[in-house]
Amino acid sequence: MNELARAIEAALFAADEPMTADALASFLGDAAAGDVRTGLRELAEHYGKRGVHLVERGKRWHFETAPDLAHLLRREKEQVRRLSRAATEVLAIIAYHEPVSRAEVESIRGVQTSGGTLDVLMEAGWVKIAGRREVPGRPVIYATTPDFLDHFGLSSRRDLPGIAELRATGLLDPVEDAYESLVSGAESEGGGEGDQQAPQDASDNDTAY
Amino acid sequence: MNELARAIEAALFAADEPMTADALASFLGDAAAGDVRTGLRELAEHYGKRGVHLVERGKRWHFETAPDLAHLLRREKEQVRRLSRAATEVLAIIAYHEPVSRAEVESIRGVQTSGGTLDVLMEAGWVKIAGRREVPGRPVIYATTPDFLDHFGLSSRRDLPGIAELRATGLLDPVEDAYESLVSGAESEGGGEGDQQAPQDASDNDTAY
Amino acid sequence: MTADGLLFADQTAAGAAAEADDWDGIAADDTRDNEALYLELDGWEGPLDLLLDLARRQKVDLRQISILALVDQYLDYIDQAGALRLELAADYLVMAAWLAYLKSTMLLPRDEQEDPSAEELALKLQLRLQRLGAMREAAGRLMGGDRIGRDVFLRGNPEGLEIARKTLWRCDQFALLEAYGRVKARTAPAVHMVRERPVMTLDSALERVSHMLGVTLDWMELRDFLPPHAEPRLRRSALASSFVAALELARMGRAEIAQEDVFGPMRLRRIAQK
Repeated sequence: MNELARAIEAALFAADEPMTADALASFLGDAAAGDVRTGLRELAEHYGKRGVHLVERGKRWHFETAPDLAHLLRREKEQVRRLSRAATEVLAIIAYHEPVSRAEVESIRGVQTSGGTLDVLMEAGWVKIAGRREVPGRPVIYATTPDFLDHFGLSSRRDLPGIAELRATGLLDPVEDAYESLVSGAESEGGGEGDQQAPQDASDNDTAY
Repeated sequence: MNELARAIEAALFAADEPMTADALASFLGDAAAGDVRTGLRELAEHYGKRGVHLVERGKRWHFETAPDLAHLLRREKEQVRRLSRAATEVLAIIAYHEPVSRAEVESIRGVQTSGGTLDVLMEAGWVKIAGRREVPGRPVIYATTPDFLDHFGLSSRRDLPGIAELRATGLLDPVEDAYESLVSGAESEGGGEGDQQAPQDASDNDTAY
Repeated sequence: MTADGLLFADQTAAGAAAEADDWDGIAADDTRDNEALYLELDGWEGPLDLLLDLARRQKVDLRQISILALVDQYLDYIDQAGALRLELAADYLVMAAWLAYLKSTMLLPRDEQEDPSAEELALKLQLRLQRLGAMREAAGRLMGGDRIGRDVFLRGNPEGLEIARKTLWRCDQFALLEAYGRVKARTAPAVHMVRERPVMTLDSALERVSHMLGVTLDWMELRDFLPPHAEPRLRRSALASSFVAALELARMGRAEIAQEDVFGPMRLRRIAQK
């Protein structure tokens, strides 16, 4: 390997940006531009099959990693994670009530919502910021995205079952909490009747006195 | 050239910091660290006579331009931090004695070290706090970093210029230890004569003035 | 270390003496006048630094320097600075005093010396200078190495390696609906609504009871005053207000009340008006 080729190699390696053969020649002092061009071609050939290529782009030369290795250098490690319970709740509230501010989500959930939860939903691509509500403090409001509909197999938000339908499928039956199961015990006596029914039932019970 | 070598070459070319063989292996997915090490050695050999070298600095590998081409590249690229004399001395003392407390550095230099000197070295990333010495007062002790080896072109601390010789001649030992070994050395040379012998000679010579 | 290495070996002393003379001339050789000589004090970081420099000017191995010559040079130096009436840092003066003491004890006969001996002090000073000298030399070699950014250069514009850790979040429709149901059930408003109930007010009960009492003089059970086909809730209300109406009529002397047993049926009869 001749000295000029070594110098070209080092100069291009250390350069902040691609260089033309002329710029290289003048950078390397008294080198003839023709020799530099020859050197560049030899180097390009040497690197042709290596992990790094010497390439010419619009008369300017630079080193770059071999295109077929690009996947190695900018790899994405995907890991699948199940959405947390809290995040799922927040997502559901946004879907049912959108557009909705964080404070509104919290008041519906009855629990404080960490900012991280919304971040996760936005990272997942299911929730986006939909502007600000024109009230004092101008809170950010959130809405679901087309990706959300896609992922959950919905053609529109109107496909989301209503409260009555949720109740009919038993999805409003709280099961976790002992207290709640007591309440639901009373409710299920209503046997799938409407929203109004429950108080009626209660007064029926009254007649037993 | 095998695929692993190509991948190592490309990864180290693209990397913005030096990488250990282990880091490379894990970055390149399923590569065995041993294979990566073999690949690194082969690549280093391939680049040995080129304008760009593959070097190991404190177990981390990177590409850099060949030192003998410095004169060509230095002109525009010089970007080395200028160190004060005090800072270079402190750095050398830390590197050759590490881990070392500030008091120990000061006792070698015979002057107080201003906080700024250590700050500069830590800011440069060459010196770090390496814990505390378990003696009264628990002084903080300092040591050099991998970046230090990197910057000064050392493969390991064993590459510090002259360190083996300094160690062999006891010049890295504290004065008290050196004095003790000197006195006892003189003693044994004295062939069973008294403690006083060597100093006696010395004082005799003094009178020559 | 051999005897050669010790401070005051013969040839060392001779050499050092020569060097010391040499040094006297150095200031001139280096074309420094006294003032320039002094001004360099600023460049020395403390007395040890100055001593090391003076020792180096003896142009011998640091192991062979003459401490005695060194002391003289240092004291001369401080004298000169003093003559220029320049202020000296305290530690230079402390060192000067210490060196003057060291020199005086070195010149004393051995047996009059105290502990630690002058030789010990001198030797330790020499060892310190050696160590500082070694470190200074090492620093020079270190700085002279192939430094990144000065002698060797890294890739000018590395692309950088990137591992974009992307999380694919997973959730299904059922989980979504279940979550909403959970929220709704958990936070179903615990509102206590008072429904409008059919009631019979006290006024209407009073009117109704006194009207019905006016029809007959016989005892009637309170229950008979209630509207016969009313829904249960209205009956309960009517029962309560009719009872209060009965009490009110009795108070006004328009009716009398009788009850045979505790919790037995309550009966009511009109008192004929006189």
